[in-house]
Amino acid sequence: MPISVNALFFAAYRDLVGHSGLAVELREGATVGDLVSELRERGAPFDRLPAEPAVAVNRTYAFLDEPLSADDEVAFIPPVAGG
Amino acid sequence: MPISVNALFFAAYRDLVGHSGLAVELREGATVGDLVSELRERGAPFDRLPAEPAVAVNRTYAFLDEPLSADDEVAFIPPVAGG
Amino acid sequence: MIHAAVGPEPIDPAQVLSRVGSAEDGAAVLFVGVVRDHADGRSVSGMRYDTYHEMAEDVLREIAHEAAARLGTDRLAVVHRTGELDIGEVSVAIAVSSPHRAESFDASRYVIEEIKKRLPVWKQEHYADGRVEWVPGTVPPGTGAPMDPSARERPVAGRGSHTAGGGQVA
Amino acid sequence: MIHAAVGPEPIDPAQVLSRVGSAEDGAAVLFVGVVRDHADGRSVSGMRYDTYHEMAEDVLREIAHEAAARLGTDRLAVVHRTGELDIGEVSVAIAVSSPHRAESFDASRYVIEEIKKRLPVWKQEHYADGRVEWVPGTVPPGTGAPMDPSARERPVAGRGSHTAGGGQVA
Repeated sequence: MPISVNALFFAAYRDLVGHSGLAVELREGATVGDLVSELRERGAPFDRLPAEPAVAVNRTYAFLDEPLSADDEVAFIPPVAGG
Repeated sequence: MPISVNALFFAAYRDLVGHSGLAVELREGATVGDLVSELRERGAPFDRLPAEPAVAVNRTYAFLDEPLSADDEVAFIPPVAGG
Repeated sequence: MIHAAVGPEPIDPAQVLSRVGSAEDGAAVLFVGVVRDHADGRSVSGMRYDTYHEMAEDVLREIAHEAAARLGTDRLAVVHRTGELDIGEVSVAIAVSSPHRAESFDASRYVIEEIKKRLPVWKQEHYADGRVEWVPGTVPPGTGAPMDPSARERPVAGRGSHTAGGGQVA
Repeated sequence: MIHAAVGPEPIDPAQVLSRVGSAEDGAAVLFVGVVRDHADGRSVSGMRYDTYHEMAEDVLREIAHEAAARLGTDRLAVVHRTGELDIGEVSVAIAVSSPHRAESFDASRYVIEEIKKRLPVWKQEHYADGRVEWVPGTVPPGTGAPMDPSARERPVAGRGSHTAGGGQVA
Protein backbone atom coordinates (compact mmCIF):
# COMPACT_ATOMS: atom_id res chain seq x y z
CA MET A 1 0.00 0.00 0.00
CA PRO A 2 1.60 3.31 -1.02
CA ILE A 3 1.17 6.24 1.36
CA SER A 4 0.72 9.91 0.60
CA VAL A 5 2.54 12.62 2.59
CA ASN A 6 2.40 16.41 2.38
CA ALA A 7 5.71 18.11 1.62
CA LEU A 8 5.97 21.81 2.57
CA PHE A 9 8.62 24.25 1.36
CA PHE A 10 9.47 27.48 3.17
CA ALA A 11 11.41 30.65 2.37
CA ALA A 12 14.46 29.93 0.18
CA TYR A 13 13.26 26.35 -0.52
CA ARG A 14 9.89 27.62 -1.65
CA ASP A 15 11.70 30.00 -4.00
CA LEU A 16 13.93 27.14 -5.23
CA VAL A 17 11.16 24.70 -6.10
CA GLY A 18 8.41 27.18 -6.91
CA HIS A 19 5.90 25.39 -4.66
CA SER A 20 4.79 25.99 -1.09
CA GLY A 21 3.65 22.39 -0.80
CA LEU A 22 2.59 19.24 -2.64
CA ALA A 23 1.37 15.70 -1.98
CA VAL A 24 3.89 12.93 -2.68
CA GLU A 25 3.20 9.17 -2.95
CA LEU A 26 5.74 6.90 -1.27
CA ARG A 27 6.00 3.18 -0.65
CA GLU A 28 4.92 2.00 2.79
CA GLY A 29 7.80 2.19 5.27
CA ALA A 30 9.48 5.05 3.40
CA THR A 31 11.62 7.48 5.40
CA VAL A 32 12.15 11.23 5.12
CA GLY A 33 15.33 10.43 3.18
CA ASP A 34 13.26 8.42 0.67
CA LEU A 35 10.97 11.43 0.22
CA VAL A 36 13.97 13.67 -0.47
CA SER A 37 15.36 11.19 -3.03
CA GLU A 38 11.98 10.77 -4.71
CA LEU A 39 11.69 14.54 -5.14
CA ARG A 40 15.29 15.12 -6.28
CA GLU A 41 14.95 12.32 -8.88
CA ARG A 42 12.13 14.27 -10.49
CA GLY A 43 14.78 16.68 -11.82
CA ALA A 44 14.38 20.45 -12.08
CA PRO A 45 13.38 22.29 -9.96
CA PHE A 46 13.40 19.64 -7.21
CA ASP A 47 17.01 18.61 -7.82
CA ARG A 48 17.96 22.03 -6.43
CA LEU A 49 16.95 20.87 -2.95
CA PRO A 50 19.90 19.75 -0.81
CA ALA A 51 20.42 15.99 -0.48
CA GLU A 52 20.35 16.25 3.33
CA PRO A 53 17.98 19.08 4.22
CA ALA A 54 16.72 19.91 7.69
CA VAL A 55 13.13 18.74 8.05
CA ALA A 56 10.27 18.72 10.50
CA VAL A 57 7.76 15.87 10.55
CA ASN A 58 4.39 16.92 11.92
CA ARG A 59 5.98 20.11 13.29
CA THR A 60 8.85 18.44 15.13
CA TYR A 61 12.44 18.44 13.86
CA ALA A 62 13.41 14.98 12.59
CA PHE A 63 16.38 13.15 11.11
CA LEU A 64 16.32 11.80 7.57
CA ASP A 65 15.91 8.21 8.76
CA GLU A 66 12.56 9.00 10.39
CA PRO A 67 9.88 6.63 8.99
CA LEU A 68 6.79 8.30 7.54
CA SER A 69 3.10 7.46 7.85
CA ALA A 70 0.14 8.38 5.67
CA ASP A 71 -0.76 12.10 5.78
CA ASP A 72 2.42 13.14 7.59
CA GLU A 73 3.37 16.79 7.13
CA VAL A 74 7.04 16.99 6.13
CA ALA A 75 8.42 20.53 6.12
CA PHE A 76 11.71 21.33 4.35
CA ILE A 77 13.38 23.83 6.69
CA PRO A 78 16.06 26.15 5.27
CA PRO A 79 18.62 27.38 7.81
CA VAL A 80 16.55 29.43 10.27
CA ALA A 81 17.12 33.12 10.97
CA GLY A 82 14.72 34.45 13.55
CA GLY A 83 15.26 37.22 16.04
CA MET B 1 50.06 75.24 60.45
CA PRO B 2 47.15 72.93 61.31
CA ILE B 3 44.59 72.26 58.58
CA SER B 4 40.85 71.79 58.84
CA VAL B 5 39.05 69.06 56.86
CA ASN B 6 35.38 68.16 56.62
CA ALA B 7 34.49 64.61 57.66
CA LEU B 8 31.17 63.23 56.32
CA PHE B 9 29.33 60.17 57.64
CA PHE B 10 26.75 58.26 55.63
CA ALA B 11 24.10 55.63 56.32
CA ALA B 12 25.24 53.16 59.03
CA TYR B 13 28.24 55.38 59.93
CA ARG B 14 26.00 58.38 60.41
CA ASP B 15 23.85 56.25 62.71
CA LEU B 16 26.96 55.05 64.58
CA VAL B 17 28.46 58.48 65.28
CA GLY B 18 25.26 60.51 65.40
CA HIS B 19 26.64 63.14 63.02
CA SER B 20 26.33 63.63 59.28
CA GLY B 21 29.51 65.69 59.26
CA LEU B 22 31.95 67.77 61.24
CA ALA B 23 35.11 69.84 60.81
CA VAL B 24 38.31 68.28 62.19
CA GLU B 25 41.67 70.00 62.79
CA LEU B 26 44.75 68.00 61.76
CA ARG B 27 48.49 68.74 61.62
CA GLU B 28 49.83 69.69 58.21
CA GLY B 29 50.75 66.60 56.17
CA ALA B 30 48.19 64.42 57.92
CA THR B 31 46.70 61.49 56.00
CA VAL B 32 43.24 59.98 55.95
CA GLY B 33 44.55 57.38 58.40
CA ASP B 34 45.53 60.19 60.80
CA LEU B 35 42.01 61.61 60.58
CA VAL B 36 40.54 58.20 61.43
CA SER B 37 42.90 57.85 64.43
CA GLU B 38 42.16 61.39 65.62
CA LEU B 39 38.43 60.67 65.58
CA ARG B 40 38.63 57.21 67.20
CA GLU B 41 40.83 58.61 69.99
CA ARG B 42 37.99 60.94 70.94
CA GLY B 43 36.19 57.89 72.34
CA ALA B 44 32.44 57.26 72.10
CA PRO B 45 30.74 57.45 69.69
CA PHE B 46 33.68 57.86 67.29
CA ASP B 47 35.51 54.77 68.52
CA ARG B 48 32.71 52.77 66.92
CA LEU B 49 34.09 53.66 63.47
CA PRO B 50 36.22 50.90 61.95
CA ALA B 51 40.00 51.42 62.12
CA GLU B 52 40.31 50.98 58.35
CA PRO B 53 37.13 52.35 56.80
CA ALA B 54 36.53 52.93 53.11
CA VAL B 55 36.76 56.64 52.36
CA ALA B 56 36.40 59.10 49.52
CA VAL B 57 38.48 62.28 49.44
CA ASN B 58 36.82 65.05 47.47
CA ARG B 59 34.38 62.51 46.02
CA THR B 60 37.00 60.02 44.81
CA TYR B 61 37.73 56.74 46.59
CA ALA B 62 41.09 56.90 48.37
CA PHE B 63 43.37 54.72 50.47
CA LEU B 64 44.14 55.57 54.09
CA ASP B 65 47.64 56.82 53.27
CA GLU B 66 46.28 59.62 51.08
CA PRO B 67 47.62 62.99 52.33
CA LEU B 68 45.03 65.63 53.12
CA SER B 69 44.91 69.35 52.34
CA ALA B 70 42.94 72.18 53.94
CA ASP B 71 39.18 72.00 53.30
CA ASP B 72 39.28 68.49 51.86
CA GLU B 73 35.97 66.61 52.04
CA VAL B 74 36.57 63.16 53.56
CA ALA B 75 33.56 60.85 53.37
CA PHE B 76 33.36 57.69 55.50
CA ILE B 77 31.78 55.14 53.17
CA PRO B 78 30.03 52.10 54.69
CA PRO B 79 29.90 49.04 52.43
CA VAL B 80 27.77 50.17 49.48
CA ALA B 81 24.50 48.53 48.45
CA GLY B 82 23.01 50.18 45.42
CA GLY B 83 20.84 48.63 42.74
CA MET C 1 2.36 33.11 33.48
CA ILE C 2 4.49 32.05 30.52
CA HIS C 3 3.48 33.80 27.30
CA ALA C 4 4.82 32.94 23.83
CA ALA C 5 3.34 34.27 20.58
CA VAL C 6 4.27 34.59 16.91
CA GLY C 7 2.30 36.94 14.68
CA PRO C 8 2.01 39.99 12.45
CA GLU C 9 0.88 42.54 15.06
CA PRO C 10 3.36 45.33 15.91
CA ILE C 11 5.16 44.66 19.20
CA ASP C 12 5.07 47.14 22.09
CA PRO C 13 8.09 46.24 24.30
CA ALA C 14 6.62 48.05 27.33
CA GLN C 15 3.51 45.93 27.06
CA VAL C 16 5.60 42.74 26.89
CA LEU C 17 7.55 43.91 29.95
CA SER C 18 4.28 44.54 31.79
CA ARG C 19 3.47 40.80 31.51
CA VAL C 20 6.24 39.94 33.97
CA GLY C 21 7.16 41.06 37.48
CA SER C 22 5.78 40.16 40.87
CA ALA C 23 6.25 41.25 44.47
CA GLU C 24 8.88 38.47 44.83
CA ASP C 25 11.00 39.72 41.94
CA GLY C 26 13.91 42.12 42.35
CA ALA C 27 15.04 42.06 38.72
CA ALA C 28 13.53 42.20 35.25
CA VAL C 29 15.31 42.07 31.90
CA LEU C 30 13.75 43.10 28.60
CA PHE C 31 15.49 42.23 25.33
CA VAL C 32 14.34 43.95 22.15
CA GLY C 33 15.41 42.95 18.64
CA VAL C 34 15.02 45.67 16.04
CA VAL C 35 15.41 45.82 12.25
CA ARG C 36 18.61 47.75 11.59
CA ASP C 37 19.63 49.76 8.58
CA HIS C 38 22.69 47.77 7.57
CA ALA C 39 24.01 44.21 7.36
CA ASP C 40 27.53 43.17 6.43
CA GLY C 41 28.24 46.65 5.14
CA ARG C 42 25.14 46.83 2.92
CA SER C 43 22.39 49.36 3.37
CA VAL C 44 19.08 47.74 4.33
CA SER C 45 15.68 49.33 3.75
CA GLY C 46 13.42 46.72 5.36
CA MET C 47 12.95 43.07 6.31
CA ARG C 48 10.36 40.40 5.65
CA TYR C 49 9.89 37.67 8.28
CA ASP C 50 8.39 34.41 7.01
CA THR C 51 7.45 31.65 9.41
CA TYR C 52 6.13 28.11 9.61
CA HIS C 53 3.45 29.44 11.84
CA GLU C 54 1.93 26.27 13.28
CA MET C 55 5.33 24.93 14.26
CA ALA C 56 6.87 28.25 15.31
CA GLU C 57 4.46 28.82 18.18
CA ASP C 58 5.11 25.28 19.46
CA VAL C 59 8.89 25.77 19.31
CA LEU C 60 8.70 29.22 20.91
CA ARG C 61 6.57 27.83 23.74
CA GLU C 62 9.08 25.00 24.22
CA ILE C 63 11.98 27.50 24.36
CA ALA C 64 10.01 29.63 26.83
CA HIS C 65 9.45 26.65 29.14
CA GLU C 66 13.11 25.65 29.01
CA ALA C 67 14.09 29.22 29.85
CA ALA C 68 11.58 29.42 32.69
CA ALA C 69 13.17 26.33 34.24
CA ARG C 70 16.52 28.19 34.26
CA LEU C 71 14.83 31.38 35.45
CA GLY C 72 13.15 29.65 38.36
CA THR C 73 9.92 31.59 37.81
CA ASP C 74 7.04 31.53 35.33
CA ARG C 75 7.37 35.27 34.68
CA LEU C 76 8.46 35.10 31.05
CA ALA C 77 6.93 36.60 27.92
CA VAL C 78 8.26 36.37 24.37
CA VAL C 79 6.71 37.69 21.17
CA HIS C 80 8.13 37.29 17.65
CA ARG C 81 6.79 39.31 14.78
CA THR C 82 6.14 38.17 11.20
CA GLY C 83 5.53 39.98 7.92
CA GLU C 84 7.04 43.15 6.47
CA LEU C 85 8.98 45.36 8.91
CA ASP C 86 10.55 48.78 8.44
CA ILE C 87 13.88 49.90 9.90
CA GLY C 88 13.50 50.48 13.65
CA GLU C 89 10.51 48.18 14.03
CA VAL C 90 10.66 45.56 16.75
CA SER C 91 11.02 41.96 15.49
CA VAL C 92 11.23 40.25 18.88
CA ALA C 93 10.73 41.19 22.54
CA ILE C 94 11.61 38.99 25.52
CA ALA C 95 10.73 39.95 29.09
CA VAL C 96 11.61 37.96 32.21
CA SER C 97 11.65 38.61 35.93
CA SER C 98 13.08 36.77 38.93
CA PRO C 99 14.04 37.38 42.55
CA HIS C 100 17.72 37.91 41.60
CA ARG C 101 19.31 39.39 38.49
CA ALA C 102 21.61 36.56 37.37
CA GLU C 103 18.70 34.29 36.46
CA SER C 104 16.93 37.05 34.52
CA PHE C 105 20.02 37.85 32.43
CA ASP C 106 20.65 34.16 31.81
CA ALA C 107 17.08 33.29 30.80
CA SER C 108 16.74 36.32 28.55
CA ARG C 109 19.93 35.42 26.72
CA TYR C 110 18.86 31.78 26.48
CA VAL C 111 15.59 32.66 24.76
CA ILE C 112 17.17 34.82 22.05
CA GLU C 113 20.00 32.33 21.40
CA GLU C 114 17.57 29.43 21.07
CA ILE C 115 15.27 31.47 18.82
CA LYS C 116 18.21 32.00 16.49
CA LYS C 117 19.13 28.30 16.59
CA ARG C 118 15.78 26.68 16.07
CA LEU C 119 12.71 28.88 15.62
CA PRO C 120 11.37 28.16 12.10
CA VAL C 121 11.51 31.78 10.95
CA TRP C 122 13.33 33.19 7.94
CA LYS C 123 14.11 36.76 7.08
CA GLN C 124 14.52 38.36 3.73
CA GLU C 125 16.50 41.57 3.62
CA HIS C 126 15.43 44.33 1.29
CA TYR C 127 18.46 46.38 0.28
CA ALA C 128 18.57 50.02 -0.62
CA ASP C 129 19.69 49.02 -4.15
CA GLY C 130 16.40 47.13 -4.67
CA ARG C 131 17.85 43.62 -4.27
CA VAL C 132 16.34 41.08 -1.92
CA GLU C 133 18.13 38.21 -0.12
CA TRP C 134 17.32 35.54 2.40
CA VAL C 135 19.53 36.09 5.43
CA PRO C 136 21.97 33.18 5.96
CA GLY C 137 20.79 31.09 8.87
CA THR C 138 21.49 28.22 11.18
CA VAL C 139 20.64 24.54 10.73
CA PRO C 140 18.55 23.57 13.78
CA PRO C 141 19.98 20.77 15.91
CA GLY C 142 18.21 17.42 15.81
CA THR C 143 17.44 17.33 12.10
CA GLY C 144 18.97 16.53 8.72
CA ALA C 145 21.38 13.64 8.24
CA PRO C 146 21.19 11.13 11.10
CA MET C 147 24.20 11.25 13.38
CA ASP C 148 25.84 8.24 14.95
CA PRO C 149 23.57 6.80 17.64
CA SER C 150 25.58 8.01 20.65
CA ALA C 151 25.58 11.61 19.42
CA ARG C 152 21.93 11.36 18.52
CA GLU C 153 20.78 10.95 22.09
CA ARG C 154 21.80 14.53 22.79
CA PRO C 155 21.83 16.74 19.71
CA VAL C 156 25.02 18.81 19.75
CA ALA C 157 24.40 22.53 19.42
CA GLY C 158 27.65 23.07 17.53
CA ARG C 159 26.30 21.11 14.61
CA GLY C 160 23.77 23.82 13.94
CA SER C 161 26.15 26.72 13.51
CA HIS C 162 27.05 26.66 9.84
CA THR C 163 25.28 28.66 7.20
CA ALA C 164 25.27 26.22 4.29
CA GLY C 165 22.22 24.61 2.78
CA GLY C 166 20.67 27.10 0.41
CA GLY C 167 20.24 29.93 2.89
CA GLN C 168 20.85 32.59 0.27
CA VAL C 169 18.98 33.26 -2.93
CA ALA C 170 19.80 36.39 -4.91
CA MET D 1 23.97 60.13 24.17
CA ILE D 2 25.11 58.73 27.50
CA HIS D 3 22.71 59.57 30.33
CA ALA D 4 23.37 58.91 34.04
CA ALA D 5 21.25 60.31 36.86
CA VAL D 6 20.64 59.74 40.56
CA GLY D 7 17.57 61.23 42.22
CA PRO D 8 14.27 60.89 44.03
CA GLU D 9 11.92 61.00 41.02
CA PRO D 10 10.00 57.77 40.24
CA ILE D 11 11.58 55.87 37.34
CA ASP D 12 9.62 54.96 34.21
CA PRO D 13 11.56 52.08 32.57
CA ALA D 14 9.92 52.64 29.16
CA GLN D 15 11.09 56.23 29.22
CA VAL D 16 14.66 55.12 30.04
CA LEU D 17 14.49 52.61 27.17
CA SER D 18 13.32 55.36 24.83
CA ARG D 19 16.63 57.19 25.41
CA VAL D 20 18.53 54.51 23.49
CA GLY D 21 18.20 52.93 20.04
CA SER D 22 19.19 54.13 16.61
CA ALA D 23 18.80 52.98 13.02
CA GLU D 24 22.17 51.20 13.37
CA ASP D 25 21.11 49.15 16.37
CA GLY D 26 19.63 45.66 16.12
CA ALA D 27 19.45 45.01 19.87
CA ALA D 28 18.42 46.79 23.04
CA VAL D 29 18.52 45.50 26.61
CA LEU D 30 16.64 47.06 29.52
CA PHE D 31 17.46 46.00 33.08
CA VAL D 32 15.06 46.97 35.85
CA GLY D 33 15.77 46.63 39.57
CA VAL D 34 12.70 46.52 41.77
CA VAL D 35 12.10 46.53 45.53
CA ARG D 36 10.99 43.01 46.43
CA ASP D 37 8.87 41.83 49.32
CA HIS D 38 11.43 39.57 50.99
CA ALA D 39 15.13 39.32 51.76
CA ASP D 40 16.91 36.35 53.33
CA GLY D 41 13.58 34.87 54.31
CA ARG D 42 12.27 38.00 56.02
CA SER D 43 9.21 39.90 54.89
CA VAL D 44 10.06 43.39 53.64
CA SER D 45 7.58 46.28 53.54
CA GLY D 46 9.74 48.96 51.90
CA MET D 47 13.22 50.30 51.31
CA ARG D 48 15.02 53.59 51.87
CA TYR D 49 17.89 54.48 49.54
CA ASP D 50 20.42 56.97 50.92
CA THR D 51 23.18 58.34 48.75
CA TYR D 52 26.27 60.55 48.76
CA HIS D 53 24.62 62.50 46.01
CA GLU D 54 27.45 64.67 44.72
CA MET D 55 29.75 61.69 44.43
CA ALA D 56 27.14 59.18 43.22
CA GLU D 57 26.39 60.99 39.99
CA ASP D 58 30.13 61.20 39.23
CA VAL D 59 30.61 57.49 39.88
CA LEU D 60 27.51 56.55 37.88
CA ARG D 61 28.70 58.65 34.95
CA GLU D 62 32.11 56.97 35.16
CA ILE D 63 30.49 53.51 35.16
CA ALA D 64 28.32 54.53 32.21
CA HIS D 65 31.34 55.63 30.18
CA GLU D 66 33.23 52.43 30.96
CA ALA D 67 30.18 50.40 29.88
CA ALA D 68 29.77 52.45 26.70
CA ALA D 69 33.35 51.60 25.74
CA ARG D 70 32.43 47.90 26.01
CA LEU D 71 29.13 48.50 24.24
CA GLY D 72 30.77 50.25 21.32
CA THR D 73 27.99 52.88 21.16
CA ASP D 74 26.95 55.91 23.21
CA ARG D 75 23.35 54.63 23.48
CA LEU D 76 23.28 54.03 27.22
CA ALA D 77 21.00 55.44 29.91
CA VAL D 78 21.06 54.62 33.63
CA VAL D 79 18.94 56.09 36.39
CA HIS D 80 19.17 55.23 40.09
CA ARG D 81 16.46 56.28 42.51
CA THR D 82 16.87 57.60 46.06
CA GLY D 83 14.51 58.05 48.98
CA GLU D 84 11.65 55.91 50.28
CA LEU D 85 10.41 53.17 47.93
CA ASP D 86 7.47 50.79 48.23
CA ILE D 87 7.47 47.13 47.16
CA GLY D 88 7.37 46.91 43.36
CA GLU D 89 8.86 50.37 42.81
CA VAL D 90 11.80 50.65 40.44
CA SER D 91 15.14 51.43 42.12
CA VAL D 92 17.33 51.33 39.02
CA ALA D 93 16.84 51.14 35.25
CA ILE D 94 19.58 50.58 32.69
CA ALA D 95 18.97 50.76 28.94
CA VAL D 96 21.54 50.12 26.23
CA SER D 97 21.47 49.48 22.49
CA SER D 98 24.03 48.30 19.95
CA PRO D 99 24.23 46.81 16.47
CA HIS D 100 24.52 43.26 17.89
CA ARG D 101 23.07 41.67 21.02
CA ALA D 102 26.21 40.38 22.76
CA GLU D 103 27.49 43.89 23.48
CA SER D 104 24.12 45.03 24.83
CA PHE D 105 23.85 42.11 27.25
CA ASP D 106 27.45 42.58 28.36
CA ALA D 107 27.21 46.34 28.92
CA SER D 108 23.90 46.09 30.76
CA ARG D 109 25.31 43.49 33.13
CA TYR D 110 28.49 45.52 33.60
CA VAL D 111 26.55 48.60 34.71
CA ILE D 112 24.52 46.79 37.37
CA GLU D 113 27.51 44.84 38.70
CA GLU D 114 29.61 48.01 39.00
CA ILE D 115 26.74 49.89 40.66
CA LYS D 116 26.67 47.18 43.31
CA LYS D 117 30.44 47.32 43.76
CA ARG D 118 31.06 51.02 43.96
CA LEU D 119 28.10 53.39 43.71
CA PRO D 120 27.90 55.26 47.05
CA VAL D 121 24.32 54.26 47.80
CA TRP D 122 23.01 52.48 50.87
CA LYS D 123 19.69 50.85 51.44
CA GLN D 124 17.75 50.39 54.61
CA GLU D 125 15.18 47.63 54.65
CA HIS D 126 11.92 48.16 56.48
CA TYR D 127 10.59 44.81 57.68
CA ALA D 128 7.00 43.83 58.18
CA ASP D 129 7.74 43.44 61.93
CA GLY D 130 8.63 47.15 62.17
CA ARG D 131 12.40 46.68 62.38
CA VAL D 132 14.80 48.56 60.13
CA GLU D 133 18.25 47.42 58.95
CA TRP D 134 20.98 48.64 56.65
CA VAL D 135 21.47 46.04 53.94
CA PRO D 136 24.95 44.46 54.11
CA GLY D 137 27.05 45.84 51.30
CA THR D 138 30.33 45.71 49.45
CA VAL D 139 33.56 47.59 50.20
CA PRO D 140 34.39 49.51 46.99
CA PRO D 141 37.75 48.66 45.41
CA GLY D 142 40.49 51.29 45.63
CA THR D 143 39.83 52.47 49.17
CA GLY D 144 40.47 51.59 52.84
CA ALA D 145 43.79 50.15 53.97
CA PRO D 146 46.56 50.72 51.44
CA MET D 147 47.57 47.56 49.63
CA ASP D 148 51.10 46.67 48.66
CA PRO D 149 52.29 48.96 45.86
CA SER D 150 52.13 46.40 43.05
CA ALA D 151 48.51 45.52 43.85
CA ARG D 152 47.65 49.15 44.21
CA GLU D 153 48.27 49.97 40.58
CA ARG D 154 45.23 47.89 39.69
CA PRO D 155 42.69 47.67 42.49
CA VAL D 156 41.52 44.05 42.72
CA ALA D 157 37.76 43.71 42.54
CA GLY D 158 37.81 40.63 44.78
CA ARG D 159 38.93 42.73 47.66
CA GLY D 160 35.62 44.53 47.68
CA SER D 161 33.35 41.56 48.08
CA HIS D 162 33.08 41.11 51.81
CA THR D 163 30.34 42.58 53.90
CA ALA D 164 32.21 43.53 57.02
CA GLY D 165 32.72 47.03 58.31
CA GLY D 166 29.59 48.05 60.13
CA GLY D 167 27.14 47.46 57.30
CA GLN D 168 24.37 46.39 59.64
CA VAL D 169 22.74 48.31 62.45
CA ALA D 170 19.66 46.91 64.12
